[in-house]
Amino acid sequence: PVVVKIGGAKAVDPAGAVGDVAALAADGRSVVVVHGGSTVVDETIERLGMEPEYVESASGVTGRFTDADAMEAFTMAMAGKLNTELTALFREAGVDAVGLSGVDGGLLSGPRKSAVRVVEDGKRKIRRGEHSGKIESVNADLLAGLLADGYTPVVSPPMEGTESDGGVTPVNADADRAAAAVAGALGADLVLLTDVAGVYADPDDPDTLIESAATPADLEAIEDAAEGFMGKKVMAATEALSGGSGRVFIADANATDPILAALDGSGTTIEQSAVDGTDEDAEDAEETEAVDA
Amino acid sequence: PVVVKIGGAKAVDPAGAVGDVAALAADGRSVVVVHGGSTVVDETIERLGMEPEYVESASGVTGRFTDADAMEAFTMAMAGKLNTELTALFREAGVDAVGLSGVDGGLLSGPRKSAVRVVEDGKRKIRRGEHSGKIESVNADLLAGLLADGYTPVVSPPMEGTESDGGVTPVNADADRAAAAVAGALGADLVLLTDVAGVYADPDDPDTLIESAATPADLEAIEDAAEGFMGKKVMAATEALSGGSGRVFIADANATDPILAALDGSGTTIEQSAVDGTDEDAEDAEETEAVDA
Amino acid sequence: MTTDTDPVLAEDPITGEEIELPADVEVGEIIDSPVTGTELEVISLDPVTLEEAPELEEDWGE
Amino acid sequence: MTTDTDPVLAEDPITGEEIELPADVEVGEIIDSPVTGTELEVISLDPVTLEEAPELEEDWGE
Repeated sequence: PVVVKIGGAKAVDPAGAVGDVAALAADGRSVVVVHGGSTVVDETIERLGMEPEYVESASGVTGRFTDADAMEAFTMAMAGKLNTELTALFREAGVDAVGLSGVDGGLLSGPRKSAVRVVEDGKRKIRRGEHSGKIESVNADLLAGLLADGYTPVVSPPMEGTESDGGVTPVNADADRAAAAVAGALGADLVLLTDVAGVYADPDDPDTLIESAATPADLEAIEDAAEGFMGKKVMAATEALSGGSGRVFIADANATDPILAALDGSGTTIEQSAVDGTDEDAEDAEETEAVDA
Repeated sequence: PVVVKIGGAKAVDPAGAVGDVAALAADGRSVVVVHGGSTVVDETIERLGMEPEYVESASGVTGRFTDADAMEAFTMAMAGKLNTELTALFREAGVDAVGLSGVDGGLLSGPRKSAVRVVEDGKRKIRRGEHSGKIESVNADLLAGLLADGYTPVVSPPMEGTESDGGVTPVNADADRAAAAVAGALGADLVLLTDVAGVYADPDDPDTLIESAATPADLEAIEDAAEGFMGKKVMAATEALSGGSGRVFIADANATDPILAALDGSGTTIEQSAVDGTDEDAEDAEETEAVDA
Repeated sequence: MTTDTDPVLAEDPITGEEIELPADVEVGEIIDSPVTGTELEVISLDPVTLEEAPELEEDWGE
Repeated sequence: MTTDTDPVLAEDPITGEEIELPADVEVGEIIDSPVTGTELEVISLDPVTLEEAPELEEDWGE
């Protein structure tokens, strides 16, 4: 199977992606779609009369602070609006899509993190009441069963957050890392569609597109080149490969036939060998992930 | 399997139902849960700064007019908030729940109705831009596959609305009738939990609870006795039985162990024989359904 | 110059005859054709257009 | 009568010694224990309570 991560940006217009998934499915290639949608979450929070809250983490990354109200809005926007509308869009294109959030069947599960370290006005703080989590398990059997029956799962956060007291509650999770976890668990190739053609050695120079990475050294070059948003994509790629994915494609969501083009190597392709043979396991790989502010 | 319809009223507090489903699942009895949630839909519409719109139909029934904005809010509240939170609640109780809306895998599908006949200030009118539909097909295989793998599907509207031009869009559908369609398709017993103990010959006299109906004549008595809200339940029961369900229980959601009690006959039980042998097919049965204003 | 009280005239889409609509007619209103008795839907008022009203089953949702 | 500028005193949960907190200390703030250097979290200011700050990996969502 192949896992395809599409954006969830303003008015998800994945027309290109929908057509490609329909083509792949028609070719008998099983596909799992994973989508995000942070802009639609922000809009929903605002439409509900609240303010989206972003905080800066100790390492300089800006992330959403998801309190209980934001989490409710998140679930409405992501699992409700976006997942359902996208599933209908795929079905309209003849793809037998089944929408699932990470809560369904414990598809994406892990411990809830109810506290985060932030920096506010120069002060280091711990903010409590956070609703996010770390994906530690994927229900690959649920996906395999649906794929075997000819369905195309359309997956999105929230994930299933487990509390220390045995509680279960929907929590926020990054869609790129969710796609990586799914690709790893299925041993599937991963296509990460984004709004640029791939990873550039020098983001300001279009001629420096890095076409592929096959060795740990190549990967490191990519990690150094990837800034901010792209850094998150590269981190997800590394997690997918370390988790068992064979190959990760980072490519342009706005190209014609974006998924087919990506699979043809139009963007940046990172091979399993880029993480193989490294003695660092996935965790270390993550720590070396210096994400530049 | 057994299909259980629980309410979706204010802060769905189906504690009793969750425990019962866990007990049934532990006993190896496969269960499909169907839920509604019109009050939460109204709240969501209001929180989004809009007004829920209800209109009166030609036959005097009051129903929601679901325009595009209301449909978006409906999907957020039902498929997003309620379905996800309820699935998490079941999972917390040890039930391997998988949340699905009727769009997923075309679970509940049928033609969209984009116009409705209403009466406004005494004038008969046609209101266009409606998003509701009539469930004409149930993907029983999807449910059977999940049940066979030990999952408990938690199903809710919206349904998959098909447009004349081949379009597919999520549309509103009544949760009682959705549960009836699922029970019919699976040939399963149906438990309709509601806020009274069952159908009363005289709703004002608690001693007139109708315990069971086994003949068309019994059913007719029930149909005559059922007013307004209960009329809708009885209509759903008839549809379930005509669709292939063996038995329908209408019982009190607030009893202790409401589902187990219902299966034990605590409320009103309607047997398959109440619709068997009648020469009217399902449609006629619907027309004789005079729902009193 | 048409005043408010002037009757609204429309063409019966089935018989082609001219029908007088109530002055307070609204878009979406159902009018019974005086000639054939068929239910007609006021599709628009500018220009005034009538069409046969569709049969519609009641399928209320949540 | 404590004035705004009075130092806020708290007990180091690990060593039990008294620590002076900055006047503008806030709930949730992380304070480095002057004695052990351990990171301490200001759990509350009324009464003033400190606890060892938890290790927290960064797992941002959408």
